[in-house]
Amino acid sequence: MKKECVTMLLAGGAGTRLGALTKNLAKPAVPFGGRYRIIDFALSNCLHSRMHTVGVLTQYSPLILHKHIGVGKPWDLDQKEDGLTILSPYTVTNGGNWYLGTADSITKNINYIEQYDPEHLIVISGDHIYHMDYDKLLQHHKQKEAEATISVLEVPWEETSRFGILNTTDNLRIYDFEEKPVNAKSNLASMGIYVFNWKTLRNYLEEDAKSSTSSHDFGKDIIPTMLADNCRLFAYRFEGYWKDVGTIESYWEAHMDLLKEEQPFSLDSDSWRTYSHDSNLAPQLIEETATINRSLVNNGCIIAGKLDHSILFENVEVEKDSIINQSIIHPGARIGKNVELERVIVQENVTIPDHTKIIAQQDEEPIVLSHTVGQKDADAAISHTIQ
Amino acid sequence: MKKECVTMLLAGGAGTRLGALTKNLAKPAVPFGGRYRIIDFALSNCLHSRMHTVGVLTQYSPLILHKHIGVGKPWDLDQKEDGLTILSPYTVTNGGNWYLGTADSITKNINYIEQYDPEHLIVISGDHIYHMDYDKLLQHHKQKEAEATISVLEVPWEETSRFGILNTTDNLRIYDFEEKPVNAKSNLASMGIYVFNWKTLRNYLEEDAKSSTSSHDFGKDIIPTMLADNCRLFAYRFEGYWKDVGTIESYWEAHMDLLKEEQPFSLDSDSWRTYSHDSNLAPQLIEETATINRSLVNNGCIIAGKLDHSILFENVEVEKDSIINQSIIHPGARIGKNVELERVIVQENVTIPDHTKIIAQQDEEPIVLSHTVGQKDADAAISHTIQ
Amino acid sequence: MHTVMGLINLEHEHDFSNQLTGSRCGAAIPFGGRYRLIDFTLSNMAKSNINEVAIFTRSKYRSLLDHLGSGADWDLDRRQGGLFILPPDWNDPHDISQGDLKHFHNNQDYFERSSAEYVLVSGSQFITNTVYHDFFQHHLDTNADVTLLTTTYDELLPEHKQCMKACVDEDGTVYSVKQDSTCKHIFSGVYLIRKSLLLELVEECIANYKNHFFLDGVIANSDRLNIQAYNYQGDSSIINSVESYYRQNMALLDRQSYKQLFEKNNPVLTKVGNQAPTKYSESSIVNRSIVATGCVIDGQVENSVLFRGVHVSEGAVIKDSIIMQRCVIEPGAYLENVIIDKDVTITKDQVLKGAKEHPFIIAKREKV
Amino acid sequence: MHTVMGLINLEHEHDFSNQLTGSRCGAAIPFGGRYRLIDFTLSNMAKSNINEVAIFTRSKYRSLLDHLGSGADWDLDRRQGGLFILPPDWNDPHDISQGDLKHFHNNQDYFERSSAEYVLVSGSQFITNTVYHDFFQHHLDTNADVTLLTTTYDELLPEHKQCMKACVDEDGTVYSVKQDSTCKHIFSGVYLIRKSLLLELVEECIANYKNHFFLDGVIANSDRLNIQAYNYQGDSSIINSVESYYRQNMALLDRQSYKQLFEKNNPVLTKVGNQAPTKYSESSIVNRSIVATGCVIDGQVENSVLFRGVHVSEGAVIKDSIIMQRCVIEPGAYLENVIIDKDVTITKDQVLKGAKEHPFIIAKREKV
Repeated sequence: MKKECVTMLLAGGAGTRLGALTKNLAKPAVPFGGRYRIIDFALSNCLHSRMHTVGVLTQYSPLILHKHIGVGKPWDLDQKEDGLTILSPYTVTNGGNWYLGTADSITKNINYIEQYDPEHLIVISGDHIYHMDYDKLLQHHKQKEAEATISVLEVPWEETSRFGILNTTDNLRIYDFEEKPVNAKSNLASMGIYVFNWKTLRNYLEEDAKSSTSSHDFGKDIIPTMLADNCRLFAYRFEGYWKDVGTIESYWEAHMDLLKEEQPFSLDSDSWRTYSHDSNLAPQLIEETATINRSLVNNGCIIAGKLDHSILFENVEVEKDSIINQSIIHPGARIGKNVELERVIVQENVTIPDHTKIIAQQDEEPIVLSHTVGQKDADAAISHTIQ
Repeated sequence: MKKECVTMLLAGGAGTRLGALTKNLAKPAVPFGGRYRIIDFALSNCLHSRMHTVGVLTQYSPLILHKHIGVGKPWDLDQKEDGLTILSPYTVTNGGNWYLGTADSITKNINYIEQYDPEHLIVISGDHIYHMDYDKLLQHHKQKEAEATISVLEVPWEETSRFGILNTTDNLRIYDFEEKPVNAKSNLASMGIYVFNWKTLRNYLEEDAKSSTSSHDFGKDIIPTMLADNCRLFAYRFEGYWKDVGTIESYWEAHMDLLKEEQPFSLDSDSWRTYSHDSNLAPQLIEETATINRSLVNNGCIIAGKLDHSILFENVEVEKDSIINQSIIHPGARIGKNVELERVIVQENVTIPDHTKIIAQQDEEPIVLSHTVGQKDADAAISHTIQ
Repeated sequence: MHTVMGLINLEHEHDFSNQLTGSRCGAAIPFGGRYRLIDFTLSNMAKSNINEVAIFTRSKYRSLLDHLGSGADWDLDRRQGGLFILPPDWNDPHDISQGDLKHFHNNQDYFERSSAEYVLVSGSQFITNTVYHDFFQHHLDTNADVTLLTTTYDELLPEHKQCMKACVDEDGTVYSVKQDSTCKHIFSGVYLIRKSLLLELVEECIANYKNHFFLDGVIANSDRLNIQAYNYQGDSSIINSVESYYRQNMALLDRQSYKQLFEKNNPVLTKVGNQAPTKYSESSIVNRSIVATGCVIDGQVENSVLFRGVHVSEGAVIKDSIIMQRCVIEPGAYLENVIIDKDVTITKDQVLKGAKEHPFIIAKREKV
Repeated sequence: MHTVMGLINLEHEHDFSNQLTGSRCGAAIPFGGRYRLIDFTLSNMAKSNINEVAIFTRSKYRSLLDHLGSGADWDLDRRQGGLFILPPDWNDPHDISQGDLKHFHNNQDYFERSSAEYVLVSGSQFITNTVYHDFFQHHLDTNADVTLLTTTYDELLPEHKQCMKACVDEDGTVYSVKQDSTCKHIFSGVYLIRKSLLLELVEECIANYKNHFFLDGVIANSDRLNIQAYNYQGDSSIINSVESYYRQNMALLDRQSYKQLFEKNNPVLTKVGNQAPTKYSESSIVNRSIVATGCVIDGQVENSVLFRGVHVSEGAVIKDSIIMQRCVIEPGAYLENVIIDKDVTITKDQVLKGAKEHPFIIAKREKV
């Protein structure tokens, strides 16, 4: 059945800079915002943008990710005619092939795309926190009669050297692309979100696949080649919150953003709700001894201690006389009595025993606790603290 | 969430002996019986046996297979808490791994299984045509207090050399297993359907994974090792129709079985319905000039010619003065005027032009037509005929 | 079209008043071998990307509930939007509304919850296979308040008499709707209106004790509303009587009509049955017929429509008839010009014969 | 349990008769911060692998339809089986049945279509979190025709008075059911019966102009049926009045009771809302309360139950109260011993105070 537009969601990244958070977990499956996983934002954007034909490309440690996505129910993608398809690597008669780069993962799924005979292909990544209407991007692409459109964001000039920077005419036509430039001529950074005319892209992918020197990447290979060929490449200016939570520090910061008085990003917008899996846990129970200041708390939590500028995912228990400060507690964690945590990320199902004190200093990276902390670990961790 | 039993459906086989039928298609996705694909029988068995937690292991050319299975709706497997999970090969921190053998594909998905903490694991294959209540097999396994149970079928003595043959005591305890024996001592053949105590199997899988000489196969490695260790292995006698449609000849035969007066296997049992994807095509239109003898015809067909002992999948058109005899016509095929086909399998969307005559002799393998037949091909094909 | 919500309003629809509608409303009558009348409208909506559809129904809606289920077969089982069958369960003690306004009043939350800007209203008796994109565009292009989907037929058939006719001036503006055969534009029952305007007119109607939203709220205001007609050119038919029902079933036996209604790239969606392919034996003789899956044919079938799971025994003859789901026709039975409802058994050697213009109807579950 | 089908029969269930049930039946009353009463029974059935459940309902079922939808949130949106809400749309002219027999008579096809051997019947007012496997096994072990699920309470509360009591002899056989406080076994409304026996007794009841299946069909035949009691030991409560409703909500504020009803490995299933985590600001003071997701808390909350999306403004105080979905409590408001239904706004500085034994109820969508 023909579709005007197919969306490919890149969710195969290992996210190595997230360290312990992605040890056995694909980056898109990392918990975020008290009840979500990172990929929920991209999938919810698809729902709100009415992009109903979505291929999700997975490769690295996909078990939790697949289980979370399931049949796509939370995002109305469990439909018969289109809906969500998980595209993992597979073998063909002449052997098997892993996905080598972002472009390669699309090339290996040309058959999937061709069955919908689309005009346009949207490529997005499952790694970012943002609300975006992809349909507006698509309309912009069509209006400009572009062959490819790249969504861009204005970044502070001092940060341009961290991004792929696009130079455009006033008309937003791209004439130059610089990967991490030292002296940027523009502050428009690529968000890694593209629309392509499918037939055009298909040719470039097939050419790129033949090249032995290519890294088969959109930013490094496909876009530069298209530019060199003088293709009609346009930028689309996205305005709003967009965060790549690629490091422990930025992951922690993005959470603190959620707690600010003037929220740069809101989870509880009625018009742009973020959908996720729901575990059917009971509402949270706040006990007699609890104190809660500027925090987010999810279902199934039982709170008897003190929370301050913290985010608690579902099914967390905090016993009395404990203080959780500027911390992020993943689902199922148990915080004993008289515990003190500051700038700490506690991973899923970790237990913190009574009387533990773990504090990361303000100039340090937040501490990630991945295993149940025994007294020995707690002592070791204390070397990080200001005590 | 804990489940008593998890089912693993092996659907990664390339089915090379089916030639053109599996050129770009996993064997479980090959069309069967006028409206099904081979895997529908195993999936419908799961539904009727109330096996709701099913991992489907895919590897070879899975696009059509994945699309067909979709979210598992036809088999009530699109549930939140358990349901169907497609398990393709994936990468981990130290690189990627394809599935090497039947046992290896389970080993690589131990994490998937462990999340349900099951007592029992059922292993079935998506390659066979049969109706079976796996729950009865499971009950038998529990009643025998077995560590592993193998479903067996009585085969004619002269065919025992084609199968894995089990020798059992009167109590059905297995004391010997012979792969394709020349002088079989029993005619109980393994159907490749197993129940294991999961904890026991897990140990054997982990041991087997360490072996560099093992082919990581249930029949060749795991079962013999368990036997050698004197594990409690039992046979479960299955009675009923069971067909491995592994060759063009057996594929064709199994279809002819469906047309017999005394059907050995019925597709239209109300108590054991086979579920499949439905394309929402209109009921078939039988035209003025049609003659139909002992045939199966599906939705969306328009018949103006003559059908005799043939099976037509959906959306096939047969123009007038054509004769289709002992043939199988896959979805979307177009048969022109004055065509004569005998013992022919026409693949999906193939067009047979007017006045074509293709006949496979009774002692020949049925002819598979994979591409639209031009006059040249038709002439070539005629060399097969009795003309 | 994602800014459009659907409404299938069965309140003022003519009941066929015969055995076929004894326990089901007209919208639920089986048609064409595997469908029910409502499938055509519902499919057209679903395929036009209308993701939320409400159905106003007053009575005999049980078989509709059964047939439509969660809406999954139309891809309408959604968290956002979805299918809402709204039976009359009303408990507002201050409710003074009448007629179909009662539905609008008591289901106001359905309209308010949706973010759609427009409402596409339809009945169930206009049978065609289309998408509404052009219709919607016409509404936008003409800046209309309300657009009626109309059509014209070369030949005026009895079923067209009871249809409303739209009186249209040269530029396509509708100035009235009448029972007037001089007006060529037959109103299909399908119209498009802005949601806010609909809610406004509903309130006005209720305050003035009106009882028919379309006539009292829309047409009666044709002086102040811009009502446009969109003349639909596709193949269509109207089924609002046994006679038209029988004739339109028979019309499908023509390959051209069949292909037009059941366009393969644009199938009509219906409840999935999971029946096996139909089995023909040596003794079967079948000509010029539509046959659904799950049938077993050992007898003779000619110029007829067979629904799913019908069993025609050897020696039985069926001519010019419509046989619904799971009927069993025993050996030697002879049927001509009959309509047999679901689960009927026609016993051995029974002979039933109706007239083409007045087919003989057997109600469901009977044994004759 | 795959040989058991579920039936939630709301026909003879006491209505609370107050503002909470103005437009909804008792089964649909919101409870415990995110549930409705019917969720407990329905979850227990779903978790016992009962894949087909019917609900007999006569009126005010609209909010049930809304809440349950296709049953997907209970994994009951199935091709085989599924959830069937059966409103009274009956068109059989020969129907002479009365009371809840009317439901049984008109929905006979629901029972006939199923391949299940047993029917588990329940109301909606027995609140517990369990699976029925032991109960089912007890039925098989005692070779019973009918098994009633009964329970005993240490303290007899007002809500237990209107419950039926089962009179049981030493070996567990029920010889009658009465309003008799000397019988300790309180009947939960849950019972198990073979389907064929149920249909037989239904037919008998109808032929004898009876109107209450359980009393006239089952209990009246205790001389010839083997009726057993299964005494359920788990934590449970009965909610059939405003007073018991209020008290049982408050009981959940105790950590032990909370953990027992909302056992984490065995969650109670309900409609999924997709709300963000609840946000507490610096000015929030919250103690001993249950708070659902999507709330924004800037004020003080004590000994209370807050449903999803409630907004408590700075300076507002809520004590010993139940505040339902999407209510807005404006600054300076003071609430004590009140039950506030959905979508209510309590305006600035408003003071409302009820009594513990008689809470003040505000009906939905009001602005006070």
